Amino acid sequence: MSRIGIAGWNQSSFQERMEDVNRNELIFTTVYELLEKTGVDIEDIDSIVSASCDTVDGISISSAYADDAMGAFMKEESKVEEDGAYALMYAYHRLLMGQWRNCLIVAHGKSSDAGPAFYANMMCDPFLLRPLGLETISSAALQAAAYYHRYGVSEEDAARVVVKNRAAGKRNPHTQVRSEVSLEEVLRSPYLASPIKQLEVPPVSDGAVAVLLATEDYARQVTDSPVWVDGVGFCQDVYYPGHKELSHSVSCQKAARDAYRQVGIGDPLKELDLAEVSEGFSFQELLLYENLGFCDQGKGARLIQDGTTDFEGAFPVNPSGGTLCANATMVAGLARIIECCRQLTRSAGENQVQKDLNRALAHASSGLFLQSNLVTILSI
Amino acid sequence: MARKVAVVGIGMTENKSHWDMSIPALYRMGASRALEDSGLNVDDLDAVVFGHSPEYFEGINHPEKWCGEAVGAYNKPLFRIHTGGSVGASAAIGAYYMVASGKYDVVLAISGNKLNETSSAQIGLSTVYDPIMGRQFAAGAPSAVALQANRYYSTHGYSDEHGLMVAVKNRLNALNNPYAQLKLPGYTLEMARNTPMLCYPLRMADMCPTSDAVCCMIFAAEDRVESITDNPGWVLNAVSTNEGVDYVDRDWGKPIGLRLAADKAYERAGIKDPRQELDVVEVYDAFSAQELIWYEGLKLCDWGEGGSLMESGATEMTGDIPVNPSGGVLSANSIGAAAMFRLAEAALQVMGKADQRQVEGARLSLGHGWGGAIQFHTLMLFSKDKP
Amino acid sequence: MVEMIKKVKRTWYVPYHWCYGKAQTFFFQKMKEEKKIYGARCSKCGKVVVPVAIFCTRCFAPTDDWVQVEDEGVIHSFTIVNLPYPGQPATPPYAYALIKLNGSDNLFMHMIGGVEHEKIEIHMKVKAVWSEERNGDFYDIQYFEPVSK
Amino acid sequence: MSRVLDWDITVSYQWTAGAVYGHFLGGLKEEKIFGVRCESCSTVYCPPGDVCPQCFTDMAEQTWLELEQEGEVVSFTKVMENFFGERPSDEYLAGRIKPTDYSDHPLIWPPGVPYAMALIRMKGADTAFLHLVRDEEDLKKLRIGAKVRPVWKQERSGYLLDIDQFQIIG
Repeated sequence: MSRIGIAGWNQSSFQERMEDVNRNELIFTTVYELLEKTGVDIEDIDSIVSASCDTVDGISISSAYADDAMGAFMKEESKVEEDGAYALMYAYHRLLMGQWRNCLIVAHGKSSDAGPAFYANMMCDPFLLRPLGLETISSAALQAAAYYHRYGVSEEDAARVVVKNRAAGKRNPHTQVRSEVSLEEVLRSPYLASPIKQLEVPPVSDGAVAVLLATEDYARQVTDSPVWVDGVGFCQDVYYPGHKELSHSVSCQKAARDAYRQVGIGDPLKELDLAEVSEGFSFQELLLYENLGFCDQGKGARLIQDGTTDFEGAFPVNPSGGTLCANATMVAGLARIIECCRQLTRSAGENQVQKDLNRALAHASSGLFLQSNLVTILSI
Repeated sequence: MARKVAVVGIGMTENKSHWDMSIPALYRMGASRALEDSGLNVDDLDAVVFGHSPEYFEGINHPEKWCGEAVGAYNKPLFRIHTGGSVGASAAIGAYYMVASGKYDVVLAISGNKLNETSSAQIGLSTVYDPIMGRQFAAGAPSAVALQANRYYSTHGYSDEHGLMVAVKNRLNALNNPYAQLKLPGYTLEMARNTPMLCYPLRMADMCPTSDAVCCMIFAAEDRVESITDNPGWVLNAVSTNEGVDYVDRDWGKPIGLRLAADKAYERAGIKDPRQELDVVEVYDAFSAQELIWYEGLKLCDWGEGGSLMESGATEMTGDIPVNPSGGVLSANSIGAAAMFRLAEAALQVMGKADQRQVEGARLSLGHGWGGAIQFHTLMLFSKDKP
Repeated sequence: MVEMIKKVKRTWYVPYHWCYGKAQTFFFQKMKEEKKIYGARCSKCGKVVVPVAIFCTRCFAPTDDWVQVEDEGVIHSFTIVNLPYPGQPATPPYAYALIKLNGSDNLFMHMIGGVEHEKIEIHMKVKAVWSEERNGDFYDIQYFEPVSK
Repeated sequence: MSRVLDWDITVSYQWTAGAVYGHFLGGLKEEKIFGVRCESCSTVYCPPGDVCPQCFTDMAEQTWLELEQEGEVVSFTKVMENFFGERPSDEYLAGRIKPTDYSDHPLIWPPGVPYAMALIRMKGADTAFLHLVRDEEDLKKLRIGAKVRPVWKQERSGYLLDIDQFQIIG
């Protein structure tokens, strides 16, 4: 079974509102630039897996017209209705069959066209959840309240995540929010849905990402520094919030364990060099530390207090600024993967983590209350 | 090289208005029937590929989140595929690829829709059009296919009579299929011809019903197959292509995307002459004229000979290449499950489990689904014998 | 035992703010202000796609020239719609066609009028009949009418 | 500047409740709150879903029990901000879903802010029920561990909001 690697990537800018670009133009420029960067012609692309959502685009069968824009004319193609990281997982397994040399992965999401509240409330079943007005922020707030209560985590610990990620975002030319914020400012910002404050909420983002995944020999023809996909674990747990313990995420634990088993990792904090997680909200990054096995349950705050996960720390997490700096629906998880690629290939420029980097973890999630999680292990 | 994979269990719900079942409950029925058919239980499943077509058909975003546990995916890997009308086949193809990759041994694919959750499926369908380029000017699915049918008929000198022949063949076949929705005993060309002309050249008889349904297929890796079943449906290979929508020089009567898929599938399966080697075919006949066009795309005959092939009777149950013994989409269309029904029916034929609609001695079969703006084509080839 | 609830009937509403983008803004502006139809020429194959787009839908190459095409063309296929459904452009029966506009290499979808439906044929030459009152959408053209021989 | 189309997708739905949701919502219409015990793992779900997630059993066929109308807050959030923008008018919506009858398909729209959503474990249940706390005083007193009881609407139709809100009683 040949190794599978990322031979190239391209990311549009992430903006709060891309008003003078329509969906197909955003997709075309993002994919066309990738082909120019990698010197690969559209004729050489063997297969395409795209990721998008009808509800974000406001168009049913959203890939139908989008396919013309991503070069899928007369191609073997399929579409995943999850974050782009799930499309990379599916493409990874397709390539393991040995039937194709490469697969182009394209994820797009103009979240500003409809806004995340409707997208999230429409995920709620009409009988027990939708009438309550549950959506992204209020569902995260319910999880935060349970997490703080169970493990005695303080709102200040959570606020530190915002300070860390916004400082990283200031250095990252590829992200959207590029300004720092102080701990006091975060703690003073008003509650949107207690205990989540205004500055602890991810921005609305429009953007697209394209990745060229390939078998080892094709990848080496395209680049001399492919980033290997060593393992992918993913999992979905229970739907209704009242049917599960919100202070941790069983599906995140199982996804991480599955990925570590494939790669032979025992202690992720020691055997990984860096992680990019889809933290969504401040507290969720701490909860993800615990459920990705970086530390014990309830001890996530210590990793932020002692600076382990800082930019210069022993185990940097979200040196890109994470989703607190850019959060395009259906794209944010794949963006974490290419942020890992930038770091591993030492092409992150001003934002480059200095320590040795051989193996990184990228995390994506889908659904409310971290119901579904996906962990990708990358190495150089 | 890719691992060999077989279908080891199939679960279908009836195509009708399931007025007494919620969306998760209907999905659960499909999954539990497949588990029962294979003798497996939820703990045996390594992953689930969940198909569901447009969110706005039932007004539920990411329905795989609400319905995941109802298909046995509790704390298991699950991801959703969505390619419009072909989603049922794309989900099955996704499950096949996940097992063939070598990383998952038993994967359940499931797909469906409850089109009766809206007061009119057409409202949901109108959201298929780009809001700026077409939604206020919606062609409507039937009229888009009518443009395809008219182009095809006039280019090759056929008429809507040929479409009616398909409609009658499939409605009579459907009498042998307990899961079909339309049951029209004694259906004749006159009866079909007398139905109103809805979108020239397509009459009501040439069009499919709308129904609620879920279809489920369980795929297993070669070293697990013997322990699960003694008449598996071996997958030779599977292909899904996109032809494109608005591309330069498109001829709406000539499905080059389907021909691309067929060429790749036959080449990978070592099939030289599909007309002779295939024993039975299930195509996505949402509208009668399309079955004639798909004959040509699938190389059951040359370009322009679809109508003549129908006239020859070759595709009847008594012919040498029966098409749609199940009655096809013309007899049952839930959109989300319709394409997987085609693959499931093709698999049942080589598994010898097609009961009254069984084609005697079928060893090699093909299932086809289309979706989107008549642009996605999905194929899966099945064999009784291990490849 | 309580009486079972069968259906929960509700209306679901999602507001959208879709972006035309520069090319489509230009396309509808030309229709509205100058009764002209514009396409874009592919930098690789030289063919013209209508409406204006920044890429060729066959070559996956950028277009490099926005060109006017004729508001006259040939019917590639047509249908007569007798079936009522939401969002349709007119009340049935009306005729609807795929038209290959002179100077364009893909197909333009619009209505056929000014002729009995039985007389409409594939390969028939048709020309646009523009609306007096235009506000930058497909209704700026009323329909396409057969060009008298 | 390029043009923007400000419009919406508006569709009327008739969601089929089925044997489990239909039974639970039927209970609300008659001022009853049901719990359902899965006979293979004996977890009592309130509210139930179509299946017991870990056992894959069909909850319609399990044991349905009427629960005492008191519960305890397990987690909550006070929603201070309206995330959904302006509510469209009924006249506009009626026009958008014609020919379907709007009076038969009222808009589904979130409660007005500020309000709270609370996860409430009903007495006798092993799971929690997400519902509303709206009263100004209750919002101030709301805390994890608070005792609450449902306040029923006069007009009930077999809908989640037949319970208007939960009131703090201790």
